Amino acid sequence: MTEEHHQPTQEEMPFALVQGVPWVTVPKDLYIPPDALEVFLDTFEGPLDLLLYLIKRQNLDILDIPIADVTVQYIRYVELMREMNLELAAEYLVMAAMLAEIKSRMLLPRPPLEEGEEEEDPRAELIRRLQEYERYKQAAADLDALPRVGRDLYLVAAEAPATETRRRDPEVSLDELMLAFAGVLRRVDMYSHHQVEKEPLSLRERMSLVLERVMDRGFVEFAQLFDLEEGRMGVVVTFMALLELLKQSLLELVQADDFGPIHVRGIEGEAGVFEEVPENA
Amino acid sequence: MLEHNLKLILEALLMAAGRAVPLDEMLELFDGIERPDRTQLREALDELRRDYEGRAIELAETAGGFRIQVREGFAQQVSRLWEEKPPRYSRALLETLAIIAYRQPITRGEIEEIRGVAVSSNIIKTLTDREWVRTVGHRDVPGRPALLATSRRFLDHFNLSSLDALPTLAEIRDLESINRELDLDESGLPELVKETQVEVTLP
Amino acid sequence: MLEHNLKLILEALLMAAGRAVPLDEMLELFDGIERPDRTQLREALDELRRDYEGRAIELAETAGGFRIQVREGFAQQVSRLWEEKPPRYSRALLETLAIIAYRQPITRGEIEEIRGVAVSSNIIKTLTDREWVRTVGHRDVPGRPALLATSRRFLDHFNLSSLDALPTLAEIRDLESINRELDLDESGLPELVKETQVEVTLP
Repeated sequence: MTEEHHQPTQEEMPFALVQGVPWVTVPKDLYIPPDALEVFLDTFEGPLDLLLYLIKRQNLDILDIPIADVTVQYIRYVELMREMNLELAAEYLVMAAMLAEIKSRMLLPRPPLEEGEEEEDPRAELIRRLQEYERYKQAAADLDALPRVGRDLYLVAAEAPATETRRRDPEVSLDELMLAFAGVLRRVDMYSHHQVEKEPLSLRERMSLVLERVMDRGFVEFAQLFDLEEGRMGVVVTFMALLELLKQSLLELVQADDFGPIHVRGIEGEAGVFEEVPENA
Repeated sequence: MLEHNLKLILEALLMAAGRAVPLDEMLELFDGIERPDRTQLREALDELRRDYEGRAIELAETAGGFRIQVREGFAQQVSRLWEEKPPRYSRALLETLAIIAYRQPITRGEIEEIRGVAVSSNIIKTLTDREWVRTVGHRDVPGRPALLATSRRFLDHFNLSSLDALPTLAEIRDLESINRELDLDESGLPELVKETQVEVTLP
Repeated sequence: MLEHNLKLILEALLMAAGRAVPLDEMLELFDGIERPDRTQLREALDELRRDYEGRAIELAETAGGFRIQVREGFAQQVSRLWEEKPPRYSRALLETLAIIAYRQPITRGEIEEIRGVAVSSNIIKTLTDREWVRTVGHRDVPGRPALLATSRRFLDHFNLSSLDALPTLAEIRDLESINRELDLDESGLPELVKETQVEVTLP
C-alpha cells in the first residue's frame, strides 16, 4: 500500500528512540504490558480521529490535506497497531483502503471536462467527513466544559417540615364537563324536543337556593325569600322558582291566621330529616 | 473573593449537603491553612442564622449537627410537592355532575332516567365530598329521595358567576362539533356504547 | 404574615424540592383563590433571584423549571462532602451524546457514520440509564432503527434551559471554493481566488 516515491517529509511517529535511532515497528520480543495497549487504543476515537490527529500535528488545513503524505503516515500507524497485536477495529482498515483509493485518483491524469461540468476533488468526501467529525469532537469538549450537576453545581435540598400528605382532588375543566353533558344530550336526544333548551338556568338555580333556605330553617316567611335589591327580574325568578317548587310538592305555603304572614315550609320540614352538608367548611 | 468568605462556604456546604453536618466534619472540609477554628465556625454559623431571619428557611442545630431546613410555617404548601398526581374523574361522574348542574334540583333516580344507567353511590359521594353537590331537600314520593343541586363551590371551581353563565345547549353543540373535528377518533365512544343501552346516533 | 408572601412560599418550595420545579407545577400548588398568575409568579422569582446575589446559591432556570443551586465557585469545597468523585465520561460517550444533542432525532447507524466507528452498546445503555437519551421513534427503513433524542433531564443536568442554549456548533467550511480553485480553466475564477487564500498543492 505504501509507495516509495511518496516518502513523507513530515515528522514520523517513531514508536521509540533507541540510541538515537527511531523505531517505527515494535520488536517481536518486546513485552508490552496490556494496559499500555489499552491506553494507546483509547487515545483515538476511530480512524477519523486518528486522521485528524495526523493533520493537526502538522498544522495542516483540513481543506487541503496532502493526501499522499497523510496516507503513508496513517498506514504506518495502522501497521504499528497490528504489529502490537492490537485488536484493530475494522473501521481503521476501511479508512486505509479509502485513503489509498483517493491517493490513486489524485495521481491519475484528469479527463478533459465537459462543458459546464464541475470537477470534484477526490478528497471532497473525506474532507467533509473529517470536518463533520471534528465539529462534534469539539462539541463534545464544549459539552464537557458546561457546568454539570454533581460536578460543578449542587442542587439545594433543604429539610422539609414533616406533614401528612393531602389527597388531591382531580382537576376538571368546564369544557370536559360540557363535553360529558353533550354526550348525554346526544344519547337522549334532548337537543330536539326537551324543554331544557328554553328554560333559564337561573330558575333552576333559584329553586335550589329557595329549597335550601327553607329546609335549613324548617320554614321561612314568604316575604323574606325575596331580595328586593335584585330588582324586578330577581323577584320574578324567585317567584317562579317558588311556584315550580309548589307544583312539584316540595314546598307548601302555610298561613296560620287570616291575613297573617304567609310561611313557606318544606313538605318534610321536621328537623333531622335533612342531610347536613357544610358549606365552605 | 466569594470563595474565601467562610460564611458563604458554609452556606454552600449546608445547602448542598441535604443532611445535618457536624461541626467536626465542617472543619475537616477545609485544607490546613484555611481551616478556621471552632469559634470562627460558630460565629459564621451565627451570621448565617441571622441572615435567614425573615426567610422561608432557618439554620437548625440538631443532634446530628447543623442543617438548613424549611420553616414549619410552610409545611402545608411544601407538602404538596410530593402529592401524587390526582386521578381523573370518570365519564359517568362528569355526566352526572353536568346533569345536576343543568337540571337541578334533581333526584338520583331522575339522573338515572336521563343517563339510562344506574348512578353509583360512589359518584354521589365523591361529588358531595368535594362539596360541588349538596342535598337541598327530598322529593315527597315513596323513598323520599334526596334532591341534589350544585353549590357555590361548584360555581367557584368553574369560575362561574351563576348557573346562567353555563354554556347554553347551542354552545355545547358547537363545542362538541369543534371537538369532534379536532379529535376524529373519539376514544370515549366505545365505552359509552357499552355503558348505555341507548343507541348512539352521530349527527 | 409569612405564609402569605409569595416570594417566601416559592423559596420554601424550591428549597425543599431538590429539583427543578416547572412554573405550571408551582401554580398548581396554590389553591384556587390564592393562586397567583404567571406574571406574579415570575416577578416573585425575579425577586428571589436578586435576593441570592452575593450568596452561595442562585436561582437557575433550566428546561425542567426553576431550581436553587449552589454556585459553581463553591463546587470544589462542596464536593468534599462526598467520598465519591463525580463520574468522568469518556470521549466516546461525550461525542455520542453531543451528536445526539445536535442532530436529534438520530439513529445509532447515523451516529456511527459521523464518528467513523461503531458506537458501543454500553454507551447507549449508560445514556439511556441516566435518562439523558431516550428513544423517540423508529426510522421507517429496514430494521426500523430507534431514533434517539435527548431528554429534559439531559438539559437539566447540563444546566441548560433548552437545546438552543447549547454551545454553537462549529461551521463546516465550504469546500466548493477549493474545488473551483483546483479547476484552473474555469471562467469566473478571479473573485473566487481572491476569496480564499488557501494554497493549492497538487501532489
